[in-house]
Amino acid sequence: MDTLLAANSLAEYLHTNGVPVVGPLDDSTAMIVAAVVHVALVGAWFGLPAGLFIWAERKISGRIQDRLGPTRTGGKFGWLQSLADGIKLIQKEDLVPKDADGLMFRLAPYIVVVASFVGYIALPFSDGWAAMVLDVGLFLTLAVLSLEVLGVILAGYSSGSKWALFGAMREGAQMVSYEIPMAICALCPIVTAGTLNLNEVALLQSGGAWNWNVLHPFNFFAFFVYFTCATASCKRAPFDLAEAESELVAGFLTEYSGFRWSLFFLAEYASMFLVSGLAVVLFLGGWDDGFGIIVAIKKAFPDFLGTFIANVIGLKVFLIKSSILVCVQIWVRWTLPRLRIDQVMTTCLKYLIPISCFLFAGTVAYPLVLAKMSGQTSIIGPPAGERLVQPRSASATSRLEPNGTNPASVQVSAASSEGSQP
Amino acid sequence: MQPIDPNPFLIVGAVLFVCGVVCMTTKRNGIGVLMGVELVLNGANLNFITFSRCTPLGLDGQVFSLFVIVLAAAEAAVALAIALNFYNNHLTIDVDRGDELHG
Amino acid sequence: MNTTQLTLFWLFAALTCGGAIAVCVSQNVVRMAFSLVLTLGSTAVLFLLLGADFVGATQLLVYVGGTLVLIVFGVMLTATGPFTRIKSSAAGGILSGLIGIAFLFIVASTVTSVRWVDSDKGQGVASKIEFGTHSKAVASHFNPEQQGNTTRQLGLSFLSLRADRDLKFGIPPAPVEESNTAPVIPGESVAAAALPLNSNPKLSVGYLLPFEIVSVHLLVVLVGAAYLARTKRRTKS
Amino acid sequence: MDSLGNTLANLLTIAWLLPLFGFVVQILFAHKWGRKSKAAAYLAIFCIGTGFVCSATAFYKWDKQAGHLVFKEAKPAATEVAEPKNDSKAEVTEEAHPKKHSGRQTVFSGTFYQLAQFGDLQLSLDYYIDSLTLAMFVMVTLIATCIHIFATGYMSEELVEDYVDHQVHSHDGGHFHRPGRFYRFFSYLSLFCFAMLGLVIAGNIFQVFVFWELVGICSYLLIGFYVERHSASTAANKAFIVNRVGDFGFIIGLMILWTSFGTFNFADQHVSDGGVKPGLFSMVTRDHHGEFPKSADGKEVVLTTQQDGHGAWQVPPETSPRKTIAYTLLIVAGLGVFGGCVGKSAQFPLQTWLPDAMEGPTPVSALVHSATMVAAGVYLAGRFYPMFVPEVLLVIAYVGCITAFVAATIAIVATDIKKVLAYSTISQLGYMMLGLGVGGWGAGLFHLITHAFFKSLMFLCSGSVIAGCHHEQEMPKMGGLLRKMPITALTMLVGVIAIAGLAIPGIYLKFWSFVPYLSVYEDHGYVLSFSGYHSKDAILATALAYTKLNPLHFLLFLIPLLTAGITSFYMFRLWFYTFLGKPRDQHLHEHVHESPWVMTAPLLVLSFFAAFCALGGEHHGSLFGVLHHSEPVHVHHGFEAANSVSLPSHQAIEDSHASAGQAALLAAFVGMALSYLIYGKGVVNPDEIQRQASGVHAFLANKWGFDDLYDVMFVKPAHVVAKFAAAIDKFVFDEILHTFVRMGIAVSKWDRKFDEGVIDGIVNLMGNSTHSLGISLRNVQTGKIRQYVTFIAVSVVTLFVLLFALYPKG
Repeated sequence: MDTLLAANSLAEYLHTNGVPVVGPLDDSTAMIVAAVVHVALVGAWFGLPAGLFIWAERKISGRIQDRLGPTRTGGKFGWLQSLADGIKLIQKEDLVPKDADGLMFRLAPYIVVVASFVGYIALPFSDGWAAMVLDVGLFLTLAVLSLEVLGVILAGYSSGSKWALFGAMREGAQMVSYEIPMAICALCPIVTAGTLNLNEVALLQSGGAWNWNVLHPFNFFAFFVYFTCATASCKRAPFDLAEAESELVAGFLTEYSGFRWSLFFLAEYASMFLVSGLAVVLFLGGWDDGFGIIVAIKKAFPDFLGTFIANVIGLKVFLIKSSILVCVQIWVRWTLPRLRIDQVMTTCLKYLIPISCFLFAGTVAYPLVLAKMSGQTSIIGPPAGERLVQPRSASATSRLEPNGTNPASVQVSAASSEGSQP
Repeated sequence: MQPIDPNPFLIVGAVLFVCGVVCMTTKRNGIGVLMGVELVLNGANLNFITFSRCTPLGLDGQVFSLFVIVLAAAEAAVALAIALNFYNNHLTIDVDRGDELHG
Repeated sequence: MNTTQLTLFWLFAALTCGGAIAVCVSQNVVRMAFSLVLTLGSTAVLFLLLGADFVGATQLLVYVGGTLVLIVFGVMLTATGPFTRIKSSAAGGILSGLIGIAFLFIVASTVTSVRWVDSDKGQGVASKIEFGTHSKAVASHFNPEQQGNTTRQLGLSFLSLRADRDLKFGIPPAPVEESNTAPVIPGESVAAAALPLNSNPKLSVGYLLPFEIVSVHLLVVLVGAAYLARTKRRTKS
Repeated sequence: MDSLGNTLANLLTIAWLLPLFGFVVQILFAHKWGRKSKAAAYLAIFCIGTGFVCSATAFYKWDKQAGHLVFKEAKPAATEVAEPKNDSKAEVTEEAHPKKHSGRQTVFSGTFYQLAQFGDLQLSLDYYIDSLTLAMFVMVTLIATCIHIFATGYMSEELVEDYVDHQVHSHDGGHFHRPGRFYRFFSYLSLFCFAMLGLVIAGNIFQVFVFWELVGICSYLLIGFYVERHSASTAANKAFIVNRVGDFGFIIGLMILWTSFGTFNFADQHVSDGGVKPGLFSMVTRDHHGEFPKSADGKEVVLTTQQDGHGAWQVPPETSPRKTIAYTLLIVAGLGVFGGCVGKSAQFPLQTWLPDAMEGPTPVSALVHSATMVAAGVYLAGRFYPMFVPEVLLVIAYVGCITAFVAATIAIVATDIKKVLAYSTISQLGYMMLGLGVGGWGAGLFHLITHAFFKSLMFLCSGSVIAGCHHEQEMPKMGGLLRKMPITALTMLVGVIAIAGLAIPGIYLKFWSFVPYLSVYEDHGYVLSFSGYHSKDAILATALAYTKLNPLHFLLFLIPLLTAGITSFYMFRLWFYTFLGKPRDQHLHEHVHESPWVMTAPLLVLSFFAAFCALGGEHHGSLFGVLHHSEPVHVHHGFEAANSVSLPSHQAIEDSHASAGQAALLAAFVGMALSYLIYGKGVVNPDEIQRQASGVHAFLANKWGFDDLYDVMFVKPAHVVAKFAAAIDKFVFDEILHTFVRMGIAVSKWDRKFDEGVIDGIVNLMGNSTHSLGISLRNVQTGKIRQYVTFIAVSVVTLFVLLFALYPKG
């Protein structure tokens, strides 16, 4: 049988099968349990990358600048450096400026953190290993990410400081405007896959690198545009107008210190990892290793253990891919100079938006043109729209069959998976 | 499992609606009035969704609420543009100051 | 609705109403804006609870992420000083409060005076759609419509095809089908209904035309707003 | 013959109507062509030129078929030509009529269009074509064409949007500005040509009267062309009013004719029952001795209203009812018609308007006031000749004689070049009248034609001079212009010689054979002279013959003789004054220039005709022959009367021709010599003479005081009467009116009170109530959005409450 780590399916599993000791739980308890479990898991994946990538950034920037970076903390490589920083920040006094609007000032960091935290809700780490397997997954993620702006603006406004206000306005304008091309480019692979369900999008790319969306002629360019916009919406260099020290001191962060300030950083690195993960799921095949190993394992051992192992491998693959993208962001930050605000806006409004619109139109028209020329709507493998009707395993296997899929085999495989259920 | 009782949702929608009206009547700040309008629209949306969930109305409610949301966004854009013009002309956003056309 | 969902509902209903009231009461525009965020966000959650996940996401994206940011920008651009507040008279507040209470009373009484659900026969205006899950649906990564898998149907309705009416979506499976080992899979039902769909003379109309109109309307509004809000010399300075 | 009649009628009709067409087109459309365009002029020239071509063609055709040019045939045949002429007049028909005699039809008449019928009087547009009509047509159209062409040059300064009239001073001292009136001038000219030709071709006296008035109108318009000039407008008024005096007599004549003759037609008419209705000329016939058929008591003239076997008109027998007219009535009718001629031709005592008429543009003076219109009086006298009894002719003769002398004397002292010409015109018209009066029908009309040519020529020359001198008309300022404008001077000289009637006897003229009609008398010796000589000669000869018959009226020969001398004197005075001697105004002299060819070419043409149109005189002259062809019958024999004046016959005129001619020539030479001595050579200073005879000079310069006389006689009394009438108006009628008005005002005051009190009160009450209601309601519109929203909410709540209250269980 399959085990899906999604909260809704877990709850349903607990409800029907029950846990060994207690027996079947009632509906609401099952839901609560599933929710707690997933919040814990995602919370871990929310905190961990922050510390990890802060350390990584220090080391990488050091290397790029021909320095060593932190070396001593925690023995070798200073690998406990970010933990130490965290402890130091927590110890600091919680300052609220006299002119500030206290409530807002205190509230703003939480909005930002919550926004980037909720963003993880639909992100599949491995096949079905997502907090919620939502059919509006990408849509919800983008919506939640767009909430981050509110926190930034509130922070800048409530600080009661010119620098903060200017920084917030700039940052807000930048993030709001970069959301548009980012969303459009994220829609390109969605159109190719034919579903908003991130898990499904990733699943459709599994079974080999040739299935990855990034090889789709339009999605290829969409990927780079998306990555640029993602960097900008994470307030990362070269779009980090917020921390334009030379003119705005630290932008909307000017008045913040200690724990609240660290929350902002937490959120920033978390959202870095989030957008990178999205990029991986949308373009780079998600948890799929380029050689179909995972699919092969699942086919060989369709039982719980085999699937679980395959999913663990997929998880690792996914993390590696995302981390590479995050490191690219770090690399870019320490390589490129900062843009002026007008240059930033020009880049978005005058270039990225038209380009992304063109790419989107191209992605829509591409399968139609193909259908006109060659009978099928995608070059490799049967088109996404047809795959939707198949159960997961069948579609997974159909990846490997060169002759694609026919309804009979679908029914057969569905029946087989049916029968295999106790 | 008992069916959904739409009344609580409808009550919440009513509260939203009434709060929006009250907001429109009390706020002298133009932006505040605009917020009141948004509240009213949300109350209506909540009713739409509720009925689309609890009646054979089906998807119509959701579609209508989608239209309402989109049009509300448009309305907000225009209203803000108007507010900016108002501010340019009166150097304030107090709507009570915009009574040149009173009888 | 199980207890968890009820709790969630009551929690977010309280948040919604509280935010709305805060919007009315608060004098600071920015706080009003924040309360509005709270209200709209909770409303989105209510939508999700009602199984309209696409609408809820849209609410978040368009309202909270777009409209509210716009409003906050408006607040910033029209603020004459830090934390400016335009006080309205207490009398007016009280008066409108009374009016509001009367209004609420009337609406609430209207709502409660209608029997939406006929609980004994299960018939009535409101259909008995229950929360629940289908294992096969989960196995194919599609949430059942009851959990709000409405995206595809919305898209179809925007393409002037009413899936929920013509393809019998959103109707609880008949007991016969319930006992059937091959349960209804939405995708399958799409494939199955595709044939009679083509030969069905009377189909419910969808929303293609309103959709197009709204799109054009949005474009017009974009241009118009840009024109209205363009920087001009102040008449009185 | 009828084909000939139709041809002539058609041709002359075309020639007659073309100017009308031109006039209509110009009046309607010329302003669209712009004030700078000469299109109107070209159109007018085209019309009148085509008219000339048609007339010339008609003349040529008539001459080919009906022309009776060889004098030696005409003279012996006179006696029997008389008869066929007489009954040929009766045979004026539209349908073919068998000819009994070889006598050619010389009169074609018919009806264009019947205007109205009053009892047996019918008013219609007729035509009456004989050689006189043809000659007049050719003359008028030819001169008019030349003058049109001349005017295009002369009036060219009107081709501007903003014409500055230097003779009109606006009150602020500046000159008067107005848009140019080029096309209007030519439209007037066209209208005049139409009227004049209509007058000539007219077939009944009423039609004559109509066009008579029409030419009067044109003359009025053209004299007042520069209407802003006070002198011009007063001159136009004067011309018009004075003409009215004459026309009054004309109308009396018309009435008498109608009452006693019952018709206006000159020629006979065919009535519907196939019979022939006699025309005026047919009713008044004379026997071979020139006696009218009288009634028993001799006071009544019996009208010949019955046709004999072969169409001749005769007195109906005693038994049958006769139509008669009292002899005195005939005299009165003749005098009345002649009164019209006096007015139109500016005869004594109505001659005063013509000099003032020189206020018009010079082409107008040339065309209207010298050549054609003023000659219309003479033409009418000639046309109406059969109706004149000897007593009337005597009056005509004396009037013409006095006019000739008075005008000539005034012309001596006139200094304005155009005024001199104007007075000479009057005097020459007097000559014509004299010629007609003394029985020289041919002589008078002969002089009419010739005078038309040389006088128009001289006027055009003066126009050229005036244009060259920048509108300087005073001769004392001119002088020595011969070098400056030779063509003008020489053509003027031709005209002067023509009018003075100089001649060089005894030139053998074989080489003149190229001139048309001259081949017939190659073998005759001939005197070289210009047209004036022959015509004036003929008149004087007739006058001499007349005085031989009636010694009592010897002045009728002596005064014209003297006048002939005076004429040559003042004409040469004019010429010497203007063209010889040293320039008196150096500044003016420097700016003088010869006129452009459009102005000089007509001069050359006219000078040719002025010189040679009368070639051959009345013996062999082609022109005279043509005129003689339509001479009334009785003129030929003259008239021997015991108790009343008698008229000379052709024979008597022939006898006295030589002596009269020599006397005239002598007088002319004397006049020329005198003026040469005084003005050409300067032997005697004219100013001294003026000082010596200052009284005479003043008297003459005052135009014999006619204007003052009329002022005292008519104008002042008229003013007195007018003042009296005005007083009556003011104090009687106005008072009555004012009382009515006051009553009206009183009534309306009450009405107003009612209106304001009651009606307006009601209306205002409604308005005020509505207004106050609105005022009270406007307070609701506070313009505050929040209040509006509050209202909405409150009203919704109220509605719901009402709903629940009304439908509890709804």
